[in-house]
Amino acid sequence: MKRVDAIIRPSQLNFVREALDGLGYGGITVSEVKGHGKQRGITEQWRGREYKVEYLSKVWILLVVNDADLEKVLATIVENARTGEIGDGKIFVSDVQDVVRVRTGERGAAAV
Amino acid sequence: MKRVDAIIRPSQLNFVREALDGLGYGGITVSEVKGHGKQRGITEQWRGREYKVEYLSKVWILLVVNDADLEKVLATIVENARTGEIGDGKIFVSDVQDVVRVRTGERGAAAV
Amino acid sequence: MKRVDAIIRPSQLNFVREALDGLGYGGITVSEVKGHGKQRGITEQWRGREYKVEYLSKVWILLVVNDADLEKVLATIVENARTGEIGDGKIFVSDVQDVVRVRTGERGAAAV
Amino acid sequence: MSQWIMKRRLRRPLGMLGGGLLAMAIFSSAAAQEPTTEDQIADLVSAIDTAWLLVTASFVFFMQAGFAMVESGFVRSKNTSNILMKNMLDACVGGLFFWAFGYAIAYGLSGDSSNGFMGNGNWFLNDFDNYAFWFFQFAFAATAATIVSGAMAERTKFSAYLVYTAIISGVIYPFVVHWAWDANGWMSAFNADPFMGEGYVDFAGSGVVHMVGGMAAIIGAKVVGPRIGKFNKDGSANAIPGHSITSGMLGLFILWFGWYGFNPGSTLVLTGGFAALAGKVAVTTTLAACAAAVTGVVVTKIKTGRYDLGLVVNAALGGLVGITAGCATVEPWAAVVIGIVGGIVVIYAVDLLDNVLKIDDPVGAAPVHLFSGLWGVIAVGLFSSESGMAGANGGESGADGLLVGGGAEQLMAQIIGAASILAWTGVLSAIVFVGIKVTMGLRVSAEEEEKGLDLFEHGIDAYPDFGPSGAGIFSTASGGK
Amino acid sequence: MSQWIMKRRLRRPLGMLGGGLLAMAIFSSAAAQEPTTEDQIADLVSAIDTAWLLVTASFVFFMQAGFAMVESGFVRSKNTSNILMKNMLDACVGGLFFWAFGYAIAYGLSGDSSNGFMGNGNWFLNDFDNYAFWFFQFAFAATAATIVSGAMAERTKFSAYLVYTAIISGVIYPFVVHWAWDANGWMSAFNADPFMGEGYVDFAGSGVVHMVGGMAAIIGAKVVGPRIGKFNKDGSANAIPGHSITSGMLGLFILWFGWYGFNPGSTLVLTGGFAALAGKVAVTTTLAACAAAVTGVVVTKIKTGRYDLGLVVNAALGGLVGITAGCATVEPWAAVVIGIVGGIVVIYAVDLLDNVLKIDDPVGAAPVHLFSGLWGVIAVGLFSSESGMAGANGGESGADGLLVGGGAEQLMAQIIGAASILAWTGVLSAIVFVGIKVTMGLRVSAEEEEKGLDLFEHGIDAYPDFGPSGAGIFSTASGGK
Amino acid sequence: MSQWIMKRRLRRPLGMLGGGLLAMAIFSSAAAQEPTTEDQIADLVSAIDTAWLLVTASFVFFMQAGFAMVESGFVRSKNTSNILMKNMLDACVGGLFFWAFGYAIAYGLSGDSSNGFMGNGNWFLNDFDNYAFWFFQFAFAATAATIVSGAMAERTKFSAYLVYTAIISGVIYPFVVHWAWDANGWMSAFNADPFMGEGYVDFAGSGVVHMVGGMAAIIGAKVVGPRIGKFNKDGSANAIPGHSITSGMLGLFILWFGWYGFNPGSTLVLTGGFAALAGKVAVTTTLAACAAAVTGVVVTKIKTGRYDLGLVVNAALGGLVGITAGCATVEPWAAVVIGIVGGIVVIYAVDLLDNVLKIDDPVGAAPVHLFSGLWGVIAVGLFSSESGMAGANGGESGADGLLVGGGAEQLMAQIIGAASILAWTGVLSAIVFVGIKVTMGLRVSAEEEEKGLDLFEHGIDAYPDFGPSGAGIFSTASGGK
Ligand SMILES: Nc1ncnc2c1ncn2[C@@H]1O[C@H](COP(=O)(O)OP(=O)(O)O)[C@@H](O)[C@H]1O
Ligand SMILES: Nc1ncnc2c1ncn2[C@@H]1O[C@H](COP(=O)(O)OP(=O)(O)O)[C@@H](O)[C@H]1O
Ligand SMILES: Nc1ncnc2c1ncn2[C@@H]1O[C@H](COP(=O)(O)OP(=O)(O)O)[C@@H](O)[C@H]1O
Repeated sequence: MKRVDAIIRPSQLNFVREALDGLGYGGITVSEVKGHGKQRGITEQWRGREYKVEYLSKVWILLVVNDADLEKVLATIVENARTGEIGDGKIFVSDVQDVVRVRTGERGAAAV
Repeated sequence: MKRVDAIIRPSQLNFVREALDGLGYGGITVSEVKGHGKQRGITEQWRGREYKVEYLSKVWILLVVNDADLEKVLATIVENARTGEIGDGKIFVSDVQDVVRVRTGERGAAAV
Repeated sequence: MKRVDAIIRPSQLNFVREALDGLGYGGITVSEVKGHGKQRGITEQWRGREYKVEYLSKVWILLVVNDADLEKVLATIVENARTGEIGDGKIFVSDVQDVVRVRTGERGAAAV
Repeated sequence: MSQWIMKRRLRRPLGMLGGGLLAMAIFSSAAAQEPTTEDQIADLVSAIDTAWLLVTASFVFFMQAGFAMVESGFVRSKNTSNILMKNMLDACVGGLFFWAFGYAIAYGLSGDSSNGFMGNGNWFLNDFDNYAFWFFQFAFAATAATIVSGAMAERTKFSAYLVYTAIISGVIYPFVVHWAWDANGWMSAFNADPFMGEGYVDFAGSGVVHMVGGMAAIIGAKVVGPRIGKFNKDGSANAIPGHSITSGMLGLFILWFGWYGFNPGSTLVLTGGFAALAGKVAVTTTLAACAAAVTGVVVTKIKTGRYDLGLVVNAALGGLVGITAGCATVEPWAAVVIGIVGGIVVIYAVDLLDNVLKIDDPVGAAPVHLFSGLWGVIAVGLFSSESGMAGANGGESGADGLLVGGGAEQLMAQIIGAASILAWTGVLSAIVFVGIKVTMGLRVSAEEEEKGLDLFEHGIDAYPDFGPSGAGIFSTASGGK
Repeated sequence: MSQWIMKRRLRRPLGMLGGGLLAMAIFSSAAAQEPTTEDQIADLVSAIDTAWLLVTASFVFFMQAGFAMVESGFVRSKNTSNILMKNMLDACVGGLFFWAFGYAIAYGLSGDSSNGFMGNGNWFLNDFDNYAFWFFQFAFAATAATIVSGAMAERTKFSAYLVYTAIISGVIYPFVVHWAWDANGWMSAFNADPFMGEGYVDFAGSGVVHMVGGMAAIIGAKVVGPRIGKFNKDGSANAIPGHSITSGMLGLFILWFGWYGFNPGSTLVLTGGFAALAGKVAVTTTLAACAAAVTGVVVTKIKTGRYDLGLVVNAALGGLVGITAGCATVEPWAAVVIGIVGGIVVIYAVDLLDNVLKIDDPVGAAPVHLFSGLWGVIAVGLFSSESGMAGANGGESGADGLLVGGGAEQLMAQIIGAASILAWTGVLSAIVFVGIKVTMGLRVSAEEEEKGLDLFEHGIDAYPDFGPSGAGIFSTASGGK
Repeated sequence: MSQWIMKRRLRRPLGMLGGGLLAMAIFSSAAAQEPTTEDQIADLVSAIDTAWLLVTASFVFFMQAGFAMVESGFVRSKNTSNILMKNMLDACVGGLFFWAFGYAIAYGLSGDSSNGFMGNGNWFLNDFDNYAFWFFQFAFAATAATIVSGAMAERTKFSAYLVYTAIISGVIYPFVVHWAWDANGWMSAFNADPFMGEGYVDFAGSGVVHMVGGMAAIIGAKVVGPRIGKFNKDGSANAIPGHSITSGMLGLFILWFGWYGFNPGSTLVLTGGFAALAGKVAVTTTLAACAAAVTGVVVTKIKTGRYDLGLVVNAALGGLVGITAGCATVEPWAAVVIGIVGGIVVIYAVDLLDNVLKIDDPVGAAPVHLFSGLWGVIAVGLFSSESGMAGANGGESGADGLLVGGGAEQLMAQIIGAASILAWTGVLSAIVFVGIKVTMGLRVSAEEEEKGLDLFEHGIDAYPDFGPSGAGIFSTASGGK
């Protein structure tokens, strides 16, 4: 099983989620995070004085999938999260040893 | 060392944490996230018009444990996070190569 | 490629980020989380009655780096996140199988 | 007067030139029928007294915003929309019922049908033209009704709430008003032959308004039961923090501001020598509130080691409630004393509810309105000065309070009055709440309580898009392609 | 009077002793030149009428805060700073333009230059000393202007907004005021020879203020186009939830409070017998608002299965807007009816905009101010009682409304008046908005709209450091070593 | 008058029938002792003047809510509870000290003991019955005191704050009031023989109230030192964003509303011809605020490229503070000029503090109240018209301001007055703040400052349960099994 951590633009979340739904992958966990890569933060001002907000709002998607589905999922995310501008984000893939479904106690691939 | 990422119901967090405390595991990191698995979001309304909130509030627990303690920890989480209804959540287990305690610089199992 | 999950004090974030910037690592994702380790929460009060907030505010830093840079990064984080008091936090290191840059579709080390 | 009004058409904007000379122009131009000096003075009396009632009643109405802010700030954010809407509808449902029945019971007058127990007449404002007075009384009725929602917050069904709020403002409260404030009321100080010499003295309603609201609140909170998680199995109480100190403090400021309508406005008129009294009332109100808040700071610091904001808000309100009965009849120094005691009463009443009575009152409505209200009623019998009594409630000779050289008679009158109000309100509201409970149900389901009343009853979070990127990203049909 | 004023220097604090006896002291001490009873009464008339105008105008001004809270609560947090600032500048820009031109067009008078179409004179308040009246009119002008910002929220350029708000309060609105309220206005009920018998009757401005604001709002919203994501490709509408129900509800309370200045204050004077009228207006205003809010609760519950807060806020405002024209001329029972209908009108007008007209009005400005305003104007022709008409608008005999035994004449007058206002405002604001669109641009870029107007126009989040640890940790130069 | 009051018992509700005819009923029924027309007029004068004072004082009191909202919105959320509580206690502690000492020093009068330097008498309101006047003065004293808390926000010990706020409202401020506004004050325009012809003219207190507050604020901010992170090692200043623009803007609206009590209410009476003056004051106040806000928009747009909300809020307040001294004596066009300059003064004073003086004033209290207050005092000497001076401050002939054709004498009087106020306040508050610093300590620990004063002093977050699921899930004893 693979763990997919994708950091994407908030504005793309709905497209990504809908596309993943189309693949039949229901399980997803998301959270608002801040980040910067090549694209740096923005300058705001407070009572006339500027300051730098070093990060931009991003969405972190956590998705655990079976190995066979990995590439399809990656492609789907990339396709729907991409705008072509700097700041589109990154996807990190790592191994998962085990999965437990809390409700039933099922383990492994069946629990994904 | 193992990394345990558990996505559970907010209402169960206190029970899980207390039970883990009982095991003697102090270190825990939690965050509010949104998610959906089989259980889908809810319908809200704004000025008379409905809209779908696709996610439900969940809590993400990050817990790094020594290998020997893994099963005990998993069982404890499952037991205390379970309500038996759809939406109870999932636990993902993966390997951790190294741990560093920032205060002391200790590494490895000793730092967990 | 390695994944670095660091849980540190909010007050140290700026120092850590600036130091990492100095290393030339631009990509970083951060989020506010709650946690406790050896250092336990605090007692607040509401209309005269005390209650325990079990967690303290922490910042979670996610950083994916190439293997060669790992130790430098760890050292930088430890140095800048450390205050010497209980509650300084932990760093967890794990393997990453793959990285995808959403904008370009690049994979692997080149995408980090 | 119709000729004067007639002139308005021609003169509305013109007449304003010169700054308020309109009416003079009217007078002087109506040469054919020159108004007499008596007419002119009667017109001025009507103008100033009406202005006073309308402005102070508006202040009192604005207290609805204050209650809404305090109550919503003191509950969790998952129940915020619900309590806000309850606060708003208190006034609305209350207004309609007070129009239909409430006023008729309180002050209604048609022939000789009014008696010591209830008024009768002016139902639906029939045969009625004293509008400013109705407006003032409406604002008071809305206040009495709104107190209850806070004590029963976070678990009471919305439909049940609509029923009880109508009954309180339309029935329970108006009877008490009649007894205590109508010229025919059996315990009224305005009765031609007041009981126990001076009658039950409650200038602006520590008892009539606040105790009624507070008593219904405590009964309601008892009948509906505590929130899940409020009490542990061993009976000890937990803190359940609210969601916004900012809202709570803003609410206190608005309420305090509104109190300058509530208390001084209760002179009802300013002419006839009452202007000086209104001024005095503003001062006693101020001093009691200041003293109570400072007392709250000192007591919570000693008791908890910290300056507790929630309790200080409650304490300040306790000072305001406490002075409400006696604001016209006590001297400024006594207002300070009443405020100090009021603040202390509130803080220890909060403990009493949590630790002894085991009643869950999320916002402290009962400590503030019932306990400090009762203190205020009693304080009239302790601190009223002879001249204060004479000035405020008429009578060539008022009785001194017990602690300022007088006898216990006024104190007895206060106790009898308070007991009557508590018994009436307690019994009736128990009937209402239990009746609702066994018929339509008073409380939401445990699941709804856990997930929040906002979602179930209203389908909405109170802060649906809060935060820089907003929560909109988590929903669809609100930003799709 | 100069001798009286002269005395102030010597007596300011001294004279206050004894509670308001200053002026008496002045009178009695000015032995050399004893003021006559007539002088004294004229002085009192001026004092009470001015006090009434100043206090009620302040209430009306405070409605700016109410609009700001409702509008900001109903938009997403990324556009909150922007709408708050627009609300504030409505009053400021409007105030300056109303000073320069607006008042002159509405009520200006210099010799015979005023005609049925526009006033002329007192530009920049030249040759003018009726300050309290100006202040009251300014507060009304600011209200008309502020309505528009809500309907065009979340996508309108700040600079474009500055231009149109100046034109509305400085030009478009003042003409309507002149027509309807000035003694020379062609459709004014205050005209010496009113058209159609009694003229167009709009006591406090359902048409003059609210329809003007609402009409400009709907035109503006149409011209600027819907927010990204509001309508789907198939034309169906999406919900775009705002960020704070708390702000929205606080805004409603403030607006309602302010309405007690808006409507009762529109008597302009209290002397000359108008005090009773002001009292009645307070009551009809209250009952309409209560009825509309309760109607909103019932209708949304039936329609959506839930007690919808946003719509209930809109409905309550609809009741207030609806009663504004007829508050002085209808009886209390009719106020309840007007409120009920007003609430329903608003709720279905929201659907109309979303489903039929496809106009995106984030806060419901058009349903509330345009649709319910129109209802209010018409209701005058349906429900006004003969005595109400006589009392409020002068004339020995007023016409009854159609549904209370009168003929259709007043109704016709109302329809003609409303149509004139709508045509004037609609055409002019279309010219203004289209003009802005083709020249300086009316709308922000898609990127700015998506990221929020706060960031682009103002460089700030509305809640830059919200939360226990604050957002400060994510920025530099705000907590470095 | 006692017979009139006596009647109240019998008539309270009855007498109200017919709309304000109560007092007439009283008059006419008191046949045995028919009041004379003189008595009736005296009663009316007292009623209207008292009503004016009470209502405007309530508006001024409500400014406390405005200050609380602006200050809390402009600080970080970790210090929000703390600043809210300080704002509330300003009024409370201030009220008690003003009752005990403050009023006595300002206006106290017993025999001949009052002199040019201080009043003497009416300590603890002994031998006093001019309650409405005290209430008005209390509201002003609370304003002066509350200004300081903002400048010293986010780092000042709560106990230290309690001490200094008592001293400011109980001692420092009252002396200035005595000098400038009491009939015996050495620089008072109400002095029988005013210094420099007309005396120091400060109609509603740009100097007496705002400069005192602003001067104490800047001294306090200097003595307590900047917040951690405000200044870099190279001395450059950082931005430390506050937590809620919504609160800040709401606060501005409330303050502006309250100013309609502050300035027009400073006529103190409406009879004796002062009604027209009050109207004029409302207009000049409005125009100055409007002009200042628009100036703020223009200047910040030019200076920073964006429409800066925080500075515009400050600028608008600067306009209000600036017009406060001259609101009665300048013409409307001059009010616009004063507003424009006031807005500019504030914006550049913010830079001055940050870049030159290196004083950390989180909310801009000194720029608004000290700098624009000083501008307001001086503007009186520049723009006051002869008729304005005569009307507002008595005297058959007032002096023209320097820029409107007069000489420099009034300007000199203003400068001497301002210098005296600044010297007195500066020296005394330096002594107080340094005294506190070396004894009980003025500042919290660095750890407390970093983690927030809310947690340490009050044990609470300002938003303990904010968010849909609330923060309750992170705590125990608030929802256990
Ligand atoms: N090495 C990394 N480790 C952790 N997060 C990263 C890393 N690189 C990028 N990110 C995350 O991805 C987001 C987008 O990165 P960015 O470099 O701007 O994308 P792109 O390369 O497409 O322009 C960043 O805001 C950050 O949250
Ligand atoms: N494959 C997955 N990847 C990431 N998160 C998941 C996945 N499956 C479930 N989740 C998380 O777990 C939560 C509960 O999932 P759900 O399927 O409703 O639980 P259950 O299977 O017990 O009914 C979801 O809201 C989501 O946050
Ligand atoms: N085993 C663990 N798993 C997950 N998070 C942990 C673990 N141990 C510590 N943490 C996180 O690190 C933070 C600091 O831990 P703590 O033990 O107080 O640090 P220290 O050991 O330096 O005193 C905690 O608040 C928690 O968020």
